[in-house]
Amino acid sequence: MNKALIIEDLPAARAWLEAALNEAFPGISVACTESCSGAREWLAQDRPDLALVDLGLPDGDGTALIAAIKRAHPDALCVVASTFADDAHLFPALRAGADGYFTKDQGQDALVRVLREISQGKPPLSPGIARRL
Amino acid sequence: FCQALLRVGSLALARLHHQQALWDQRERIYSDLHDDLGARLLNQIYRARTPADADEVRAMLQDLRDVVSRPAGQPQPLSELLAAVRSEAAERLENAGVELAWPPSDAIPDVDWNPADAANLSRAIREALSNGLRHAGASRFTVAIDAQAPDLHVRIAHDGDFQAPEDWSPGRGINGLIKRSLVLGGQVEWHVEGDQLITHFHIKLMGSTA
Amino acid sequence: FCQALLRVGSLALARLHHQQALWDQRERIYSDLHDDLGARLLNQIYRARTPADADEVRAMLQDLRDVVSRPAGQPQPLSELLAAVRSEAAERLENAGVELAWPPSDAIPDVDWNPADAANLSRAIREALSNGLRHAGASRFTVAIDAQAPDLHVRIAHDGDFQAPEDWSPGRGINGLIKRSLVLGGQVEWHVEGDQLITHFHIKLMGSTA
Ligand SMILES: Nc1ncnc2c1ncn2[C@@H]1O[C@H](COP(=O)(O)OP(=O)(O)OP(=O)(O)O)[C@@H](O)[C@H]1O
Ligand SMILES: Nc1ncnc2c1ncn2[C@@H]1O[C@H](COP(=O)(O)OP(=O)(O)OP(=O)(O)O)[C@@H](O)[C@H]1O
Ligand SMILES: [K+]
Ligand SMILES: [Mg+2]
Ligand SMILES: [Mg+2]
Ligand SMILES: [Mg+2]
Repeated sequence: MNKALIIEDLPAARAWLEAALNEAFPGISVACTESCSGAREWLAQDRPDLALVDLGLPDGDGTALIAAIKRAHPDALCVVASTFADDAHLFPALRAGADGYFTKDQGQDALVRVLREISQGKPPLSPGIARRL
Repeated sequence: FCQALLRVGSLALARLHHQQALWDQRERIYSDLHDDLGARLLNQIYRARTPADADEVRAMLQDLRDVVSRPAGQPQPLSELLAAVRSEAAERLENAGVELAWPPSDAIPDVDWNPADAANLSRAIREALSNGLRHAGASRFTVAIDAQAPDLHVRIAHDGDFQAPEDWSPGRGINGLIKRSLVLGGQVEWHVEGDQLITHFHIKLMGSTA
Repeated sequence: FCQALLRVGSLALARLHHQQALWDQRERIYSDLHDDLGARLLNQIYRARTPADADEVRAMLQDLRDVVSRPAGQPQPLSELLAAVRSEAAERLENAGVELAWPPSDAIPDVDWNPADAANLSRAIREALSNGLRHAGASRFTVAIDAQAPDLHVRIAHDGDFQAPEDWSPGRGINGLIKRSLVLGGQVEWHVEGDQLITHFHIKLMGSTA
């Protein structure tokens, strides 16, 4: 896990995700963007090993980005970080090709664990979500 | 006669369209509220000074999620509802650094709960956990479910520092638990067993429809 | 033919009733949410450590009230909407120990705003006040309304410590203000005048329908 892209418009959530990434993968390089258009620009230049995608972005729905990321970089891991985890949010994201889904209200430790499990090949899902699948 | 029918039919259709437009509008306002309130609550979680403070806000976010996730009035099997309650509890307590034991229960009978009942039960259990965390500083919870028609028992035990239930002054939380239990066809009761505080819901297995 | 009509008419009626029932259920859950989440938010207000923290939670509570209590789909005269926004602002700022000047404006033209627009405007002004309180530590706000068809200007000025707007990093709040202003047919813009920060909404007097 060398390079991660965070796509998230809420600054506090961005900081929280970035801190967890740094703790889970010391030395990882993290890029941040707060919109779909920003993400598209970045993805045109570079490829992430891991993308953390918020669904509610100011210029659109992150679900559409997931498909775009998976198309351009099929082996990049694409994981949703969302506020809500109801079926209406979860299933479209998984259908679009998301490799995982977790909610953003977890403690730092819980998130670090979820992120570490990604690199061990475990599907990155909050427990409540894993149960429903 | 045909004329009259035609009038009735097209009136009904017009009203349907009108209602639909109003609902769509309301739907948009609601979804905007969710996103916005959701983001604000997240901010508060990140800013919280203690795990208990963070948990309090997390419980609020769960209340909000409840509404988002059961929008269309779909009934839900009780077993599924209890599994959801369990995983929510597991996640919350893990985040607060508190242990949870939830021994497997005998098979849950195959009954469906309507969304209002489901929300009542989830929120009652959510509040019981909040109280144990916040007021007793519990380090461990045990939840036992006993589902045998026509009754459903949910027993939540926790350790920590607490006064005898007779000495509490009930607030919104306790009053809400009493009200919700009543709506679910039963009652809630608190007592002490050894060093444990027990919150015991004794309600109808069928929810309010029984 | 009559048979067919009868079928269409009664189908439309049945669908209407079905929708109505789903919607009623949803509204019940919302009003419950309002009571429950509302009470939790109130508790947070009492427990807040600073007036700015308390105000932050008060703003969430208002968002919730706004949505749940605004009658479904009723348009509202703009003058009434602005009066409600004003008294909410007066109450919040008084609670935070901050002054508010809101000079009377020329007569507000008699136009109706739909609930979605009304929610957008109230919430935009609410957020502008939150930002001034939280980020600048403002001690005084002045709100000036100028309503002359086809435009509505809302200018919110406050003092305090702030950086130049070019140097802000926009978050949920600023992005929301931009989005809401766009929906209301206009834009929002920030600038400094002397020691005051001005948030200037320039939108359509008619709301989004203009
Ligand atoms: N599980 C518990 N352990 C210890 N004390 C409790 C417990 N549950 C309730 N109490 C006591 O009862 C009081 C009332 O509880 P209640 O839930 O009604 O209000 P609250 O938790 O103080 O506020 P809120 O309205 O946010 O729930 C608490 O303040 C506390 O003193
Ligand atoms: N009225 C203001 N006075 C001073 N600084 C402001 C003002 N409005 C915005 N800012 C600056 O712009 C930043 C972004 O504001 P924004 O409302 O988008 O996010 P926030 O208030 O930090 O968080 P939230 O998402 O809860 O609103 C603020 O953190 C602050 O630095
Ligand atoms: K989201
Ligand atoms: Mg977002
Ligand atoms: Mg309580
Ligand atoms: Mg703000």
